[in-house]
Amino acid sequence: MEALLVPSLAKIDRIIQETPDVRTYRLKFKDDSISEKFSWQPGQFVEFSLLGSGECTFCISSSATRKGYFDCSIKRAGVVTADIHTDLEEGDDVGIRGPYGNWFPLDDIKGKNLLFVGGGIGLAPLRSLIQYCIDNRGDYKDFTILYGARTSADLCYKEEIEEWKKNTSIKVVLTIDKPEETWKDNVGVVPKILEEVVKPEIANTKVITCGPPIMIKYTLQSLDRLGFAPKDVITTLEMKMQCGLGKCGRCNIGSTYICKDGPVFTYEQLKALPDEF
Amino acid sequence: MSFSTFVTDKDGLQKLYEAIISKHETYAPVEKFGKYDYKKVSSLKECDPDSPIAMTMSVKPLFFPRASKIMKYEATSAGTSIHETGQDQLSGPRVILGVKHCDARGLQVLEAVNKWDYIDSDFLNRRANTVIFSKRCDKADTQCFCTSLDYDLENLDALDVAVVSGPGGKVYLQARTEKGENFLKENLGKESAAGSQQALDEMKKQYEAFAASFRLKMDYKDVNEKMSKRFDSTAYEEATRNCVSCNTCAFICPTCHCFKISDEKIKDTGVRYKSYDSCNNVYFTLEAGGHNPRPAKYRRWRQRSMHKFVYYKERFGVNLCVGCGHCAISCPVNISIFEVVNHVAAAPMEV
Amino acid sequence: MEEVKDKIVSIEKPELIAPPEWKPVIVGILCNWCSYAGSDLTGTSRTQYPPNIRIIRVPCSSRVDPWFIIKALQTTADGVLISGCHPGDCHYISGNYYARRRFLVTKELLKMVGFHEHRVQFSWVSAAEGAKFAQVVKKVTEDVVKLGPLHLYKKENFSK
Amino acid sequence: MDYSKQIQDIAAKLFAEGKIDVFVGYRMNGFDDNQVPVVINDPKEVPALVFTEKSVFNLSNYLKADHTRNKRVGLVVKGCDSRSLNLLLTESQVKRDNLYIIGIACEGVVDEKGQKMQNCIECIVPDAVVYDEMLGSPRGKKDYIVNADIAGLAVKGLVERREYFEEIFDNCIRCNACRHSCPLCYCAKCCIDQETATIYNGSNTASSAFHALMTWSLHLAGRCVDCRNCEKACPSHLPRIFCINRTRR
Repeated sequence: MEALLVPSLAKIDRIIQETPDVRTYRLKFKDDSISEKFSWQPGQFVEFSLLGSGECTFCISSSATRKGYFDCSIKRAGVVTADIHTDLEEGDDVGIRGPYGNWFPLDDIKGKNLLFVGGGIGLAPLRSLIQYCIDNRGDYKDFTILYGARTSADLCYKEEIEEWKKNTSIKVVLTIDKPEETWKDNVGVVPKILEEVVKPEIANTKVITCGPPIMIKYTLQSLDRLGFAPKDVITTLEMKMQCGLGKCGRCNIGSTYICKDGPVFTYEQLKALPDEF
Repeated sequence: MSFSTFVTDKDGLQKLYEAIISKHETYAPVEKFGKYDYKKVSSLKECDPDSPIAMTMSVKPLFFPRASKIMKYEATSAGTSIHETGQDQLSGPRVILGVKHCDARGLQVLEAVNKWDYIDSDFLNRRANTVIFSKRCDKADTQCFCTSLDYDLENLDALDVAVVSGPGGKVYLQARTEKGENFLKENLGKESAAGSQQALDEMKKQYEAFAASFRLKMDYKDVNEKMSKRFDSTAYEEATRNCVSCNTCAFICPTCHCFKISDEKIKDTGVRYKSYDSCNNVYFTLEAGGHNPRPAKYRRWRQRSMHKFVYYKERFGVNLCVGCGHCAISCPVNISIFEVVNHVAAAPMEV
Repeated sequence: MEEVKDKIVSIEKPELIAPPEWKPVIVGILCNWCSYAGSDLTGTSRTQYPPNIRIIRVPCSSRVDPWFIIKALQTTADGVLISGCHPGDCHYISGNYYARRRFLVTKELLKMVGFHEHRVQFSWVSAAEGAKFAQVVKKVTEDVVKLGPLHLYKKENFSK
Repeated sequence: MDYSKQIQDIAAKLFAEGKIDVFVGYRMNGFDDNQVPVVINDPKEVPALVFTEKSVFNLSNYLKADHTRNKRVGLVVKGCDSRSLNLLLTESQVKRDNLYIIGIACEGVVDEKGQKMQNCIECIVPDAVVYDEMLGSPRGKKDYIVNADIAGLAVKGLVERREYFEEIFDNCIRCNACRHSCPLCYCAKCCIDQETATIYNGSNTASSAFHALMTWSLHLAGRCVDCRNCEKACPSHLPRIFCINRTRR
């Protein structure tokens, strides 16, 4: 068991400051043989350890279709993430275990319209899937990304969003909560924009959403109002996790282990779980 | 497959124990400050295999240590390196004497969670490499309720050799597994005789007397169903109002298996440990962002009792609670999971 | 018999014998205003004192949480020296009185659980007492050398 | 020493007059003659209240719990309990106006085996020091006696003491029950639970136990009221009072 909990070393290739409190760490394994074996699906997560400070769970925010590296976007929140932000520099070593968890139902969404609804750092797990889908663009129909943040400074992946905007086959809708002078896009919270601006097609559409709990709550309500079936709404959950192996019991909700049976759930599955998250 | 039963007397048992201790790595309950804990022993005098159940700690730490090292690391300017701590060095089978039946059952139950998906080979290896000598209780403690639960205590096969006291100072040694059978045959002296039908009858009688001595009896059959229906019941709050959230119950429970991972670092080197944690702890589910799914005491209690009686059964098909009553005995305010569960199961349904 | 005498033995754990090359590690936690300046003076006046001490500067001796002492003893230190301003001379008026009270309790407790009382020492050294500082360090080092290496309640696997 | 009737009457009266929301007392545990604390907010449960020499647990511990925070509370205190309550009052953890305190002129409580508790034999102030109503006849202050065990340990040699305490720290399972059942440990987040406490960090080793118990003892130095809630709560039955008592002055 202890052997399963030992991380492998990875090197920080690049650090990208996304917003004042979010940084993206581009990682490469030091050992090439691990690097070759390491493959993941969009939606899976890794245990990222800063040796000496502890372990944290982060989703992989890049797609396996872009080879040779993987990204973790980390928001400064607790003690370990604060240490990660202050201590780590490009070229430093960190420990990585994983990938763990399930992934977005890639087969189910094939041939469907896709609507991504993200808020704040919640775009990170979606980005993995977005990249995957862009790389396999032929498999999917309409492609809409709705992304909101508190202020324009809090929008992650700005460069990449610009690229997506240039891509004519993708519809990108950005929004921020409060008006700003230089801001030309939409203003308003995500659920409102979803109903008033995006006006998604209901039939043959899958919605993939992730964001802060309060956003998820209202987005799910407005998706309900728009008439989406709960099984067509996919989200990823966050719980405090430590082992990622289904042993430590921390992420238990009912008889479900979020780290093994999740973190990706459909709204239908979520409804069946006890109200404890 | 049936296994053999041997008859001996107290002296014979002592001799057997002594022989085992001299030959194998042996663990047995050792008294310290009035409490028995399983420790490595080098002579029979140090330990007491007949220790009272109420005063004996669980045998779990021998399989799932209170703190185990995951790895050591070094991070200097020259580079980072990680050293795995590796597997236990095993030299022949180890023997544990005087294990309580409920405790042994606890180990069997824990196998399920350690075997699914990622396999905890350390736990399973330790289990495979251990010969468990039990001691069947003659009388139930005030907080025990093991006979009420979903396992057959009388013919439990979680242990290798059951030691049962019979009338007139006789002692029965019954092998329950192949490992136990072989071990007994190797180590028993000549004076012990193979048991007859009479021995089995007397063991049964002893069990019946033991089963009759229980104060607590649970109507187990539909407890799971009742509890899952009463998820939102206020009964949890009522039954656990005087809990002081001290975590003792989880630390001494033979089946609690939640753990945490923590780093200890001094300058450039450090060790990562895996150690016990308790779901009754406020910080157990507290996330870095400040969100806590279970901030209130009764919600943590609900998680604990539901996990013991409902969730684990849903997932792995066995009841996690083994009814040893240790939590109630050690609890400073004597809250028994038995009472909580019964209180909830008997509560009126929420509309 | 001669051989036994030469061995470096820890006073708390006589069964453990240290290697002959053992050198004590002493953590000195000094107040910024008096003792640290005092140690500075020792240096500038070229007075020699044992090199076993590792100095940590704190704003005031009352900044010294008992945790610092416990942490030092649990990791690498064989002895701890805490030094502050003379009573009444505290830069923050009454800081060192708090420190004194806290320190008495800590020392009593450490003594109780089996540390030799010379493992942790307290002294008052003012900024002008460079010679005294050298003396104090010398005394502490000699004491700790007599006591031998510390093995009590150490964090595992941390070599010196 | 049986004040069950009086306490029931007072509690019923307080509930009837609307003076309290919660009452903290003792009830029988339902299977033998030992008692458990009970937190009641329904006057119907009042008849279950008891108080005898088996009422061991220090109820002022419950004043830090959610059930009683910012509520008007009635509670029963013995001599030692009232001392810890007094400390909570001086340290501004509870409001005196919110409390209705039934003080007991305590004659000493007994443990599970029926023997008088060691701390009751050595108790200096057995009467409640802070109360709204006093039950029993106060007997005044007694002379200070040093705990015999501690005095015995203090004269022992260094190595013996070390061996004794090493055993304690080895047997500690680090459940923190002592801390949680201590009425004076009211911090919202204990310093040893802080993630920034890198030296400690919660691993369950003996050296962590040493660290935790030391810190705990030091934080209680001069504050401990000798109620021995910690010893009652300890699942390993460790005599941890040694650590603290030594630091009392």
